[in-house]
Amino acid sequence: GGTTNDLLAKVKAADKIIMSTDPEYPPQSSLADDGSYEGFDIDVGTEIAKRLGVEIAFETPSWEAITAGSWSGRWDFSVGSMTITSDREKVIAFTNPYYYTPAQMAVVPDSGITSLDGLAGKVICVGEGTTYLQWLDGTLDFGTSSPQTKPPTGATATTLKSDRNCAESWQAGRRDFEGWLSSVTTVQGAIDEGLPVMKLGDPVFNEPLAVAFDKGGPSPTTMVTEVNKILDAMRSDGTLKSLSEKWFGEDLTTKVGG
Amino acid sequence: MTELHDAFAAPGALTPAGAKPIVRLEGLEKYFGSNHVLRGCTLEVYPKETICIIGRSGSGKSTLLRCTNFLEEPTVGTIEVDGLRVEADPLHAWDRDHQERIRQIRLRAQMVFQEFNLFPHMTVLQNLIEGPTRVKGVPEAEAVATAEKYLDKVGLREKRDEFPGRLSGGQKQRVAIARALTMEPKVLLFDEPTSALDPTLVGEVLKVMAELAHEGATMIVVTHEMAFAREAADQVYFIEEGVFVEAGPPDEVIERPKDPRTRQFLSRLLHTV
Amino acid sequence: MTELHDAFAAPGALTPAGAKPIVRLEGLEKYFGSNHVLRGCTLEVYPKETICIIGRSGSGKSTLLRCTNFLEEPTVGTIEVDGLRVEADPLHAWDRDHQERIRQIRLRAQMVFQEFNLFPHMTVLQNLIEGPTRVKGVPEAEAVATAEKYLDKVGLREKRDEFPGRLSGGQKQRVAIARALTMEPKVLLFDEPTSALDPTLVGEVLKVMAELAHEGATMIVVTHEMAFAREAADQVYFIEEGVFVEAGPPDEVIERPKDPRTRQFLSRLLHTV
Amino acid sequence: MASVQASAAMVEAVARSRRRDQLRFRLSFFTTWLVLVAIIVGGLAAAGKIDLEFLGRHQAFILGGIPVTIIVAASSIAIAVILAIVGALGRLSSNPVIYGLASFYVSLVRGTPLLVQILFVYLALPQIWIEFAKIPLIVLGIFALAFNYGAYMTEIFRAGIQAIHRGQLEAAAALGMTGRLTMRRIVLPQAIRIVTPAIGNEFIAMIKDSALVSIIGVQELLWRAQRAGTPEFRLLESLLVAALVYWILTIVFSLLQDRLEKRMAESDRRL
Amino acid sequence: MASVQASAAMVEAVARSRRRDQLRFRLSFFTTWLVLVAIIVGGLAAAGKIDLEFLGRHQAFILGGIPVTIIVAASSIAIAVILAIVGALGRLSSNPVIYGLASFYVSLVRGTPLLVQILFVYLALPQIWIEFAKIPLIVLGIFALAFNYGAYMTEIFRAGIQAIHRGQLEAAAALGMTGRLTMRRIVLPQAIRIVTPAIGNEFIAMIKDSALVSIIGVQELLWRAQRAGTPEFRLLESLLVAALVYWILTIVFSLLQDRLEKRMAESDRRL
Ligand SMILES: Nc1ncnc2c1ncn2[C@@H]1O[C@H](COP(=O)(O)OP(=O)(O)OP(=O)(O)O)[C@@H](O)[C@H]1O
Ligand SMILES: Nc1ncnc2c1ncn2[C@@H]1O[C@H](COP(=O)(O)OP(=O)(O)OP(=O)(O)O)[C@@H](O)[C@H]1O
Ligand SMILES: [Mg+2]
Ligand SMILES: [Mg+2]
Repeated sequence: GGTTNDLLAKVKAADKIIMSTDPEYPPQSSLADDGSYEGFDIDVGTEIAKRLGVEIAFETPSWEAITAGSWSGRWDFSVGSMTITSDREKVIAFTNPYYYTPAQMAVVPDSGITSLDGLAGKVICVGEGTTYLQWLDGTLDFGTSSPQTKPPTGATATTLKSDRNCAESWQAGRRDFEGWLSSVTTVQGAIDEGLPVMKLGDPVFNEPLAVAFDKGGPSPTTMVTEVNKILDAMRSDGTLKSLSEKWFGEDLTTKVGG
Repeated sequence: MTELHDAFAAPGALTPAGAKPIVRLEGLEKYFGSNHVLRGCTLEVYPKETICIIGRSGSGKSTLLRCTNFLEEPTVGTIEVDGLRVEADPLHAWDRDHQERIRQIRLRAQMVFQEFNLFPHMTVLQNLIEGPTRVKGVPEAEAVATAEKYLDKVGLREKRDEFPGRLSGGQKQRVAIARALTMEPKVLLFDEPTSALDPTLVGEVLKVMAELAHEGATMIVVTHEMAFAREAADQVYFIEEGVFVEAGPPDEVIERPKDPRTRQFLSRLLHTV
Repeated sequence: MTELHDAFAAPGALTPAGAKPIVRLEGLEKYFGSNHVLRGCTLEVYPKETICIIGRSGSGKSTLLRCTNFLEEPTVGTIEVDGLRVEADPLHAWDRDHQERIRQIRLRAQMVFQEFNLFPHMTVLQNLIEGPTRVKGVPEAEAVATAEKYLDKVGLREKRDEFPGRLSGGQKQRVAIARALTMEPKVLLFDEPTSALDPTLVGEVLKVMAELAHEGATMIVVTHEMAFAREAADQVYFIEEGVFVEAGPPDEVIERPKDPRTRQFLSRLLHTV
Repeated sequence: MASVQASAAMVEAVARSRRRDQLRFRLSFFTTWLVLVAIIVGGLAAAGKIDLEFLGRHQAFILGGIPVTIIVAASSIAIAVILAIVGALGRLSSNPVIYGLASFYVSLVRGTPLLVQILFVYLALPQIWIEFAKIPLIVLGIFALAFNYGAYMTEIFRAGIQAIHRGQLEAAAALGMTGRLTMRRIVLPQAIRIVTPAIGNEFIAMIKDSALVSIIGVQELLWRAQRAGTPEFRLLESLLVAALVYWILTIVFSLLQDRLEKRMAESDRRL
Repeated sequence: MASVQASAAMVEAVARSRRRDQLRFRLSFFTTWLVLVAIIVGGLAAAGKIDLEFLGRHQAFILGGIPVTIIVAASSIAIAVILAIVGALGRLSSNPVIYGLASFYVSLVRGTPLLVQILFVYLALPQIWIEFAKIPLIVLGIFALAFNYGAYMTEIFRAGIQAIHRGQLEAAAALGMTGRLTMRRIVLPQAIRIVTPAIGNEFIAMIKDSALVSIIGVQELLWRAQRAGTPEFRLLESLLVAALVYWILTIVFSLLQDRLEKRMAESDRRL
């Protein structure tokens, strides 16, 4: 058919929606042993496609490609645990949050650091292009609200390719940084794998994570409305909660704390 | 080149009185930048004549020969080969028309190089038919027949399907001569054809060249081989700093040079220690 | 090499009767793999003699010369230079002791190459003092004095601080001769020293070599220059397929060769067309 | 005669001694390699970096990237060769616009990181024409790599063409051949022969550089290794597996190339 | 005399015409480049990819990576040259163990992706000896790059040494020089001259490859571009800025290299 400038119409016409996912992040997205994708984000995306009445397909660009800006119609949406920020909202259209993850500060067990203030003036490692980096820079802004906690005074950030590389650096014996800030699920994963990682106090803030569409392509306005409806339905019929419990062992789909 | 099959004749003896020159270089001047290499060279070659050009290194011998078939564009002067007259035209050297006339001159005046310059990726036969078929549009069968005729002449029929890399230097140069002959030109240009050869292989090439001269080929030969010049040349030109200093039959120029510069050159060349 | 400064004397005339040879090659055999290149060559050179070795391409001339200073390890045979005797020992060619004896031979028998092989990154003077200072341990001042003496001899004193790239071929070869002389060897080996030269530059090199011969240097010269052999050699050896076929004074071997192979070679070389 | 016998015996002895030396050399050489490999493997094992269970689980998935890597590398090189020939002719053109285009291509591509070029092809091209977005990922990756290598190989081909002896051009001109005919019949056939070993080297380099298309999600070796390793915090381990595979691929293709070159050298001996 | 005057006039006319042709060529050439640059910039601007406000905010931070990039590239090349000389001597050694070590080094490094090597140096070395963990990041990055380039340059130096005319070795041997003395006085001085242009090329390549140490957090150009671009989903944009800087650096150093080579060629004319 002819060119349409509405994303929802386009997806319906193609009878297929393409979701970008980087299967490097269990339990949100990872590779099953048979090479298929599995995880919370995968299940949520699949459910959204089902309720839209279209097929789902996956594209697997790296985080770099996703953060590059315009997605050029290579994929239609991201169910990738993406945090809503006002910076991103300039180029990305977000739905309402579908779940919230706490951001957890971590240190090496034998570091002697016992509180967030202990990281004052120290170096903290975060993944490239994450909201954790913006929090440390003091520029994190969720649009509607900003996190209440403040980063340790004088702390500086260093970045590695992925959050996980920070823990691997500690595992290797390197101590280029004292702190590591990531999602609580990732930190817990590292602890479970036996890496030299220790949670430092309570989560520092809660991130609202949403489904994302490109503002640079066909207009996503009707699509956002439609998916918001679907998310609301999934929330009220308990689908979201059960998926969260399946993958995280707890319900992260409602906002807790600040 | 059908003249080749005329009866044997002494060089020069074939030039009838009052014949018209087949090659005529008039007032050739050549500058490389500001280096004045040829200073007004004039030369006439009659059909079936063999001309030898001698002179020291850097005197302009190669430049003169290369200007004759426009491998170098002369700065000033006229070149005429078999009635086709081309003016030096360095300002318009890249004009279509001028280029085409140059190509016609080259077909009439085939060159044999010091370094043979056979095409290494082609067999001997392919080397020989490349020009006739691709440039002159001769049908392949005919080109092969001509090529074989001239391979016979240089005594290398059996090397037909060999690659040049497998030939000795002397054989390579004989193939190069056959390649030039296969184009059936009006005049052959030789630029020190034996200088890159092992001394013991020089003879076989000179022998072929002498045969050609005797059979009536028109040839201009730049060489240091005085024995050949003595034996095969009708005229010997001695060039010094881009000027013909002395010219005449070999038994005059080589045996009894008049000009002191010719004398000095010859004594050095024959290095009578 | 102080003999160089003896009074002028005709070559050979300096060899006293009953003198002992200064170079002796005995039963030299050389295989390259299974290619039998030298087949029992024996040669004696007396002090102040000049020996010329002639033969066609591939006959083993260079190999013979290169075996003399062990640039090639001979397969079988003995080499003696100025009393130092070294057996061919290809099985232990890399033993320290053998290597050291070879070095000693090389100091006594200096080689001049066809391609000059000057060191391009050093000036003429540096080329000349490199060997004496670094190998023989001569103090630099002394080496410079010796170098200048021999530069004078080859007539290139003024090129002292030039780089080789700025010299003509003839000048390069004369510097190479001076470099060999500066090592003050017992015998000089020349491998076609004029073959890489422009014909007009051959004379200046042969002149230097002839002077050395006349002044009593001991020399073994591989060459195609019959005029030089005639003029300067005491003995001429004709080699064919690794065997000395004929030897004797030049006016016998060159002018009246006995062996048909020598005759054929000479007629080809002088290419009487 | 005695001497002939003696020397024949000596030739035999020399040949035998040379064979023995060669054998000893090869033995020592291989021993050295074995020891080095053992040190690396042993060192890693001792440091507890090699978890066989992890490797067993992911091995099939990671190794499944090998054909993808080879297909990507081979196709990119093939396209790059075509780009390079065109580029080289452009770089040798006397037409300033053609020369300018070719130089710009070479300068731009050689002046910027491959990573950026890949992202650019992936994300920026569709903004020029949306249909580009429909090109399959692997084709896009191949195109990006070919575009990059084409520029480097342009210079290889240019050098190859310029390495043709001037005498060849003069001989062709003297036969009356036009520039175009000379290029087609004399220069290019010889130039291609000259650059063939270089193309082999580029192919081997490409095998490793093809790892960069993992960024846009082409599921070749490195992409698979990363996806297998990162979730379990075993990136180093899976990277080592990938490195080992790359190394083996490189060695295998180098050996193939050596053999090809030897065969070519042999056929060149005819030339 | 008339002819001499005529020909002098012709020389003058030819020279004038050649100058005019050259000028016209250069003009067309530069115009071509200008048009191409305009197309790219215009295209990006039209596609809304260039946000001056964003660039203005981050420009100083990104450009601050230039000195880091240059320092990393220059130091790595300097160390790589030393590794390469040692490696080349090893590759030419007749001692099988030394030859084996050198070959292993070259094969291993050239057979695996640089990315993997950098991560290996970063993550694996401290497990061998914990003190390695104390090496500053930038030093580590330089070492990893030097280790990699050293292997490639080993082959360049080896080729350079082997390019020395055999006659030079024979002349040295004939003078009675030992192998070691020949290497030091005759071969290496000439080989270094031969490989100097290649070292220049490697330096220029290194400028771009040094981008890879961004992976371990060395704050050079690419790292800074990523750090500036990713939070706002403007990576492509900041990468284009980085690419432009890399391109300019490459062009500047290429020009420097050309000039150096010309100067060397001139001094070689003395040789
Ligand atoms: N392509 C060129 N560009 C500039 N100068 C040239 C060129 N070809 C020749 N020359 C110069 O022209 C002069 C004459 O050279 P030419 O090659 O004609 O001499 P020649 O007599 O053939 O010498 P030889 O015996 O060494 O071949 C020399 O000074 C040379 O440097
Ligand atoms: N290094 C080598 N390896 C193998 N074979 C060689 C080697 N050097 C020479 N030969 C062979 O030894 C034979 C004699 O060669 P040599 O160079 O001694 O001849 P020559 O008389 O000096 O010839 P020319 O006049 O061409 O210099 C030839 O068949 C040659 O192929
Ligand atoms: Mg010439
Ligand atoms: Mg020889």
